[in-house]
Amino acid sequence: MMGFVLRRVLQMIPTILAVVLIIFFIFSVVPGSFLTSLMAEGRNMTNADVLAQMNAQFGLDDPIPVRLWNYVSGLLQFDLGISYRTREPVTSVLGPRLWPSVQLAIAAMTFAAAVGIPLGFMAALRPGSLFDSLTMVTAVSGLSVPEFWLGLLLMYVFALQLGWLPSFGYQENSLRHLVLPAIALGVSPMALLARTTRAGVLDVMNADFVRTARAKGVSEPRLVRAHITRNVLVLVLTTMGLQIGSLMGQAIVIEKLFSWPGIGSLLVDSVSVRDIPVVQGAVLVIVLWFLVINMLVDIAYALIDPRIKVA
Amino acid sequence: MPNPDPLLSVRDLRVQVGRRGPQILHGINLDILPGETYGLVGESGSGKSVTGLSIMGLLKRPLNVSAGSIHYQDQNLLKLAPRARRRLRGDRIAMIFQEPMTALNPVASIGTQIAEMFVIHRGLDWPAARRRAVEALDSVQVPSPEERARAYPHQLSGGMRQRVMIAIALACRPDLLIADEPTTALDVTVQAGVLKLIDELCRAEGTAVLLVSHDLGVIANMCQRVGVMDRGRLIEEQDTVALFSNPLHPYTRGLLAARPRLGSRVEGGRKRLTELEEIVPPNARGHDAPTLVTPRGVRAARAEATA
Amino acid sequence: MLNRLSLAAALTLATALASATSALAQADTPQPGGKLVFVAPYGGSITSLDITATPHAQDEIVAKAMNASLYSWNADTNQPELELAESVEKSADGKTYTYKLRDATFHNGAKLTADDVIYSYNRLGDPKRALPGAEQILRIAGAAEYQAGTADSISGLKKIDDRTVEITMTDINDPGWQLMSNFAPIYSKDYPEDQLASKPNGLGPFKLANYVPGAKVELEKFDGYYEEGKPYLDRLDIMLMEEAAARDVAFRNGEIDVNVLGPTQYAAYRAEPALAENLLEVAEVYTRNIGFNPKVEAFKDKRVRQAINYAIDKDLIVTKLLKDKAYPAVSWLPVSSPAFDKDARPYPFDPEKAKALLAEAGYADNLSFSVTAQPNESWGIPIVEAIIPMLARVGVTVTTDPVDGSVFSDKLLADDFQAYIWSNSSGPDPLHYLRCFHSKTPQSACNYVKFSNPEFDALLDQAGAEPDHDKQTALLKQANNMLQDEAPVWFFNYNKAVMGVQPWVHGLKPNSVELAIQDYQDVWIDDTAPASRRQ
Amino acid sequence: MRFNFVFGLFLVSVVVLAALLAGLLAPFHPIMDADLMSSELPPGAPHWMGTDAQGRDVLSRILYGARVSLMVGVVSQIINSTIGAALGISAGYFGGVWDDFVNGLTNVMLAIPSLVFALAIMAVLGPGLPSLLIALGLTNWSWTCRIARGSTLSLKSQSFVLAAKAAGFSDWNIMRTQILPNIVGPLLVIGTLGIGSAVLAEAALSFLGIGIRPPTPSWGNMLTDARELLRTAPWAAIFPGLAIFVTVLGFNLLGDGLRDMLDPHMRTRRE
Repeated sequence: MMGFVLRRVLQMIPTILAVVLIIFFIFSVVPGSFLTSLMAEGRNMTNADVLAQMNAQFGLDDPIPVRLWNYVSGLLQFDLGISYRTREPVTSVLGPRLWPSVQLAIAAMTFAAAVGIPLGFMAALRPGSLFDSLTMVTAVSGLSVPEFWLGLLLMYVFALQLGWLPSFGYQENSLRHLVLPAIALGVSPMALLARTTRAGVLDVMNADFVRTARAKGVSEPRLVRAHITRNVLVLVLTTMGLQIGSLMGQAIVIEKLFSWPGIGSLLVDSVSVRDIPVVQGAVLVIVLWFLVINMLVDIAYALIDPRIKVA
Repeated sequence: MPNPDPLLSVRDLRVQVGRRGPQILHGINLDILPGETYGLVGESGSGKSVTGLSIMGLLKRPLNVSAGSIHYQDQNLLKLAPRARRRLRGDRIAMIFQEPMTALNPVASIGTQIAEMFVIHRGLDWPAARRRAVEALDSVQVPSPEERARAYPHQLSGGMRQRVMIAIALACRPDLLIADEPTTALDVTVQAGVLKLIDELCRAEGTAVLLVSHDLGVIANMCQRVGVMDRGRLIEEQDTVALFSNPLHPYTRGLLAARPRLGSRVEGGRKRLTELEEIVPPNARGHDAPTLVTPRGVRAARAEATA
Repeated sequence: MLNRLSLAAALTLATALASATSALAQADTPQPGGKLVFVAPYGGSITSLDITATPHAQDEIVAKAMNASLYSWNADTNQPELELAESVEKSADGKTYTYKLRDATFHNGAKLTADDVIYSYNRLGDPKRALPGAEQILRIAGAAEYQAGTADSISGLKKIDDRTVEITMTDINDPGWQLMSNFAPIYSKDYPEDQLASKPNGLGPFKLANYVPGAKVELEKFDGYYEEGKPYLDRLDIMLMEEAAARDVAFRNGEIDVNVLGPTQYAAYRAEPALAENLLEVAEVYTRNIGFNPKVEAFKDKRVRQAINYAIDKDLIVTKLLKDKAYPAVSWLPVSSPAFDKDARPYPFDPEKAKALLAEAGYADNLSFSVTAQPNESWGIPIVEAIIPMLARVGVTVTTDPVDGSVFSDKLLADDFQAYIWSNSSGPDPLHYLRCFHSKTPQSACNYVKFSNPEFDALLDQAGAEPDHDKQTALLKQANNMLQDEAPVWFFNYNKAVMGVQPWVHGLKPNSVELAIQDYQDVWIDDTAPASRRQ
Repeated sequence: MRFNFVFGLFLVSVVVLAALLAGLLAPFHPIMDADLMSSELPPGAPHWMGTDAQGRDVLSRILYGARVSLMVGVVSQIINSTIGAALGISAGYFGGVWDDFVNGLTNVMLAIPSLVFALAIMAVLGPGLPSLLIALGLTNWSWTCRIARGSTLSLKSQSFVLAAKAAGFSDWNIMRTQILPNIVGPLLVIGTLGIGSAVLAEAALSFLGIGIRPPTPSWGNMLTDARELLRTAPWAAIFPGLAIFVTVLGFNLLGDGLRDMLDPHMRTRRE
């Protein structure tokens, strides 16, 4: 197992390096700079001398290869640089954003799994029924709604009309604040999971070993519980892994809408003020999250499916 | 009817696709006596497997039994509550299938899958059931059964898996075993062993066997009586010896004539008898010599058939 | 005529509202205790807890609670006034000021001394630190030399004794205009600089309790605050909420106590009696405008610039699109400016005249230009969308060039634009903000339209050297009117800032510099506040 | 489940017709017929879906917006499919270093969420239709590539390909005439589903302020601009929202239906 993890971690390095390069080059040709973003409000007249000093301080007037070299060599020592905007190390800018993001991703996935998997299951157990059709139409619909639109509607209904939940924000140790953004973010993976689960269950239900189990006299509940679930889980796990892995990046819009202090909203804010070190750092976190989750999924595979070995 | 007291008696069994669809079985009548081995033979699509599945109550939608009765002892299986019928399944009437590669749950250990039988039908707790599972593995002549009980299906060969299937099917000493093409998917070299095992175990326990096969050689070796099916009808039923020596129905005659022989080209009815590519030794019968088929002969026959 | 009426009405309304609100604030005696949930609406995060590291209004909203500057802005009198000093003496030449500092304490317990003032201003001006707030102290004598690296410190700052400091300016204008800036707060000289961003230490009424980056800043009452009996509140939470639709829900839901409103919400709140009662409105000192780059040949012609001013029905845009959350602009200086000419009339909507002027200038139907714009609803893309059909009717083709903030300024600084729409500070100090049109002001500073007119320059220079306040104001008024006639920009509107306030909140002021920046020490909540605010 | 295909096709046809016939059907000009005096009018004659804050006819803007949305969806998906198929087929066919490279690149593309990537590209190119096409077209090909590669690998060793090789066909010819036609089905399915996601991505990027250049009507912009009107002029927000929903739903159903038709395994599964 350790060997597997080590190998996977080593395999991540070229991917990460490629991501760093891609983002670096994109943002080295991006128009606008941190300095020009400072005056975008039109409130302050900016003194040219002050601008020049800031330019020099951030190394913005170095040539691109020098900046790249500085960045990569810093990265090798786990130094992500200094944020132009806050003038703090990027790690301490990213740090506080990590947990809210992880929380939101996990909550959204929990919602998606808790609703999507049972729905998919129930639909598959009565294929062709009204329930099945309704579930699948709902699922396709869930994949077809713009998410900020959905978030806004949730806000209006559950926060304003019904007053059940707070409409925005992040509170340490509060699950109530998590509910609406998690649902808004979770609807599309939920729909995907419902579909995958349904297809998976139908697939497994047709498998020979299910017929064997029936021939053994296994009861339907036990059949679903002991024979189908685990086999479906193997199929569903891939979808779940990919979804939760990309949720951190997909959360941008929802984080903005719900004023959620995650990596996604940090990324958008940093892009708009051209705080490149933070943009780099945030993308790196999002990518790492994806890679690590996928590694964990592979490990989980091995635990669930004896056919797969990770050693 | 040769015996007044059959173990299982099927009357006018009709199976249909959906409610209005075509009929698959057109009124099958069939009796299986306690302890006997009854062979059901026919081409693929003739309805032999459907007959077996109907008895088990494992027809898959949209197939359904539209008429008839299946009596096991005194009860009509078709009128039984699902729960009661499930209790019989595996316990009194068991079944093994053609595909040992896929018939076992890939993510559960062999031991667990056998032990499950004791848990659901005998009410044993899991540790006890697992011990019984090891014994069952031993009885189907799986070497080092304790180790194998912990293994997963993908770690076993096809023949081993079919032995595991047999262990599962016979775990509760059923009265009837329905064996649907139990050796078709197996390597020829292990077919004999598996058939021999079924035969020995069932004879020892007095279990009746409904052997479904397209392989006349297997039928000839294993069964006392044979029924021939064609397009959803049971067209002939005779003692094995009688059938092979004096087939009554023209279809049966064609079937027997179509047997490929060593060195000869397959002729007549080839188009429909595609599955028949093995050799029935003339007058072969009895249980001590399950088959005389040699691997080389089969390969030759196969080569011919595909040529 | 219509324009004049609506302007007059707007003015009356603003005054009435301002007085109504202050009357409301005095209606009851302030009660101590409780929590206010304020909102910072200009972004999903703040830049830093150290205000000297940032130039953004969003950060100012938070910093105002924690810091104090030498001067502060009096929202009632519309003048800078002394804050950290008890008294000041001005020298005969009007350039040197001697401040007697008040007895004030930093959050860490240190006492305010003259050294802190000198340290803070030197730190701001330090070229090695490159702080955006440096701009605020550039009028102190010697600051320019220090910036340029030819001096070790700012020579115009002198300690007399622990509580007395002397500041020399380069000109005779009131130093309060700059030194009141929230971006130039007084920090403690002994406080470690690397902690300013995480554990700020100021002189303000509230100290930091908890900061969740990207979500909120929680503050608590600072017991050692120098004003007796203040602040009234025990706690102050500032939510960082950018999305207006989300703020609306949160405000209606009682989750936040104030909501800075955009035009849409303003109209909606006015239509609901319960909400309409509690709106705080003020004419802010921002001028929204479309600047014409003389790089475009046509824009060199004054007639073309005037024609555009005639061709756009700005009253209609202000009423319909901005829902009256703005005052149609006359010239550059806003209505609340002391140099605003109350007799001046805005360009009337007169498409015929516009056509005539364009034809005269040779651009009857062959003028087209693109407007570089940010997405802002009050001074961005939507406004350009609205003028497109209006200008099409006089034969002018307009396209949009949508950009985000940093590209916007980048294009302006690089002179890479044909026209831009923007909202610029135009007050409170009229001289300072009219200087943006002085030919010596570089394009990169704020003369984005490269305006150059010797007469205008002369007027401004004269005003800058005029020690008499009234005379100076008269000169500035003249300059402002000249600017209107020259029309270097399309004068669109002056912002009306509006804040929805929960009925239990008192003591908020109509701050014309920036409504969202409040003197938190004067704010209090009454008994009708929900339990979550009163625990 | 043929219903999926038929209903999906119906919805998509409606949208395509709306886009094609926008010039005939739209009662008003989507940009120039803006009268602030008649802003935020509720639905009714002559504005059947009401007017927006600028006084423009919502119906006309939705009809013209269909052009933009379809253009964004279809063109970006064509770019994606082309890149994905070219890389996937060549990687599967040639194998070796090229395959490793393509695989690595695909992994990188999968690891950066496409919205993040699109955001970065839009930041460089600025808002506007061409940038949007590029941003969405360059960031969503990894699945196409994976599937093309997998199919090519299994097709490569099949007799007809080997025969073509033996007959001396060039690699390019074999990929074009032997492999591509055999994987067009799955690519079509992914492409169709991808059109739906691209339409949604346009809305998301508009929300973040980097979509189509106003005043060109696009559903994402309409929805974003009207989100604050949800209370006072809901029609300005609801109709574009519905337009997006119906279109994406149509393409999703069409994609599902196509998959069911092209993949007999899936069809029996859904009996």
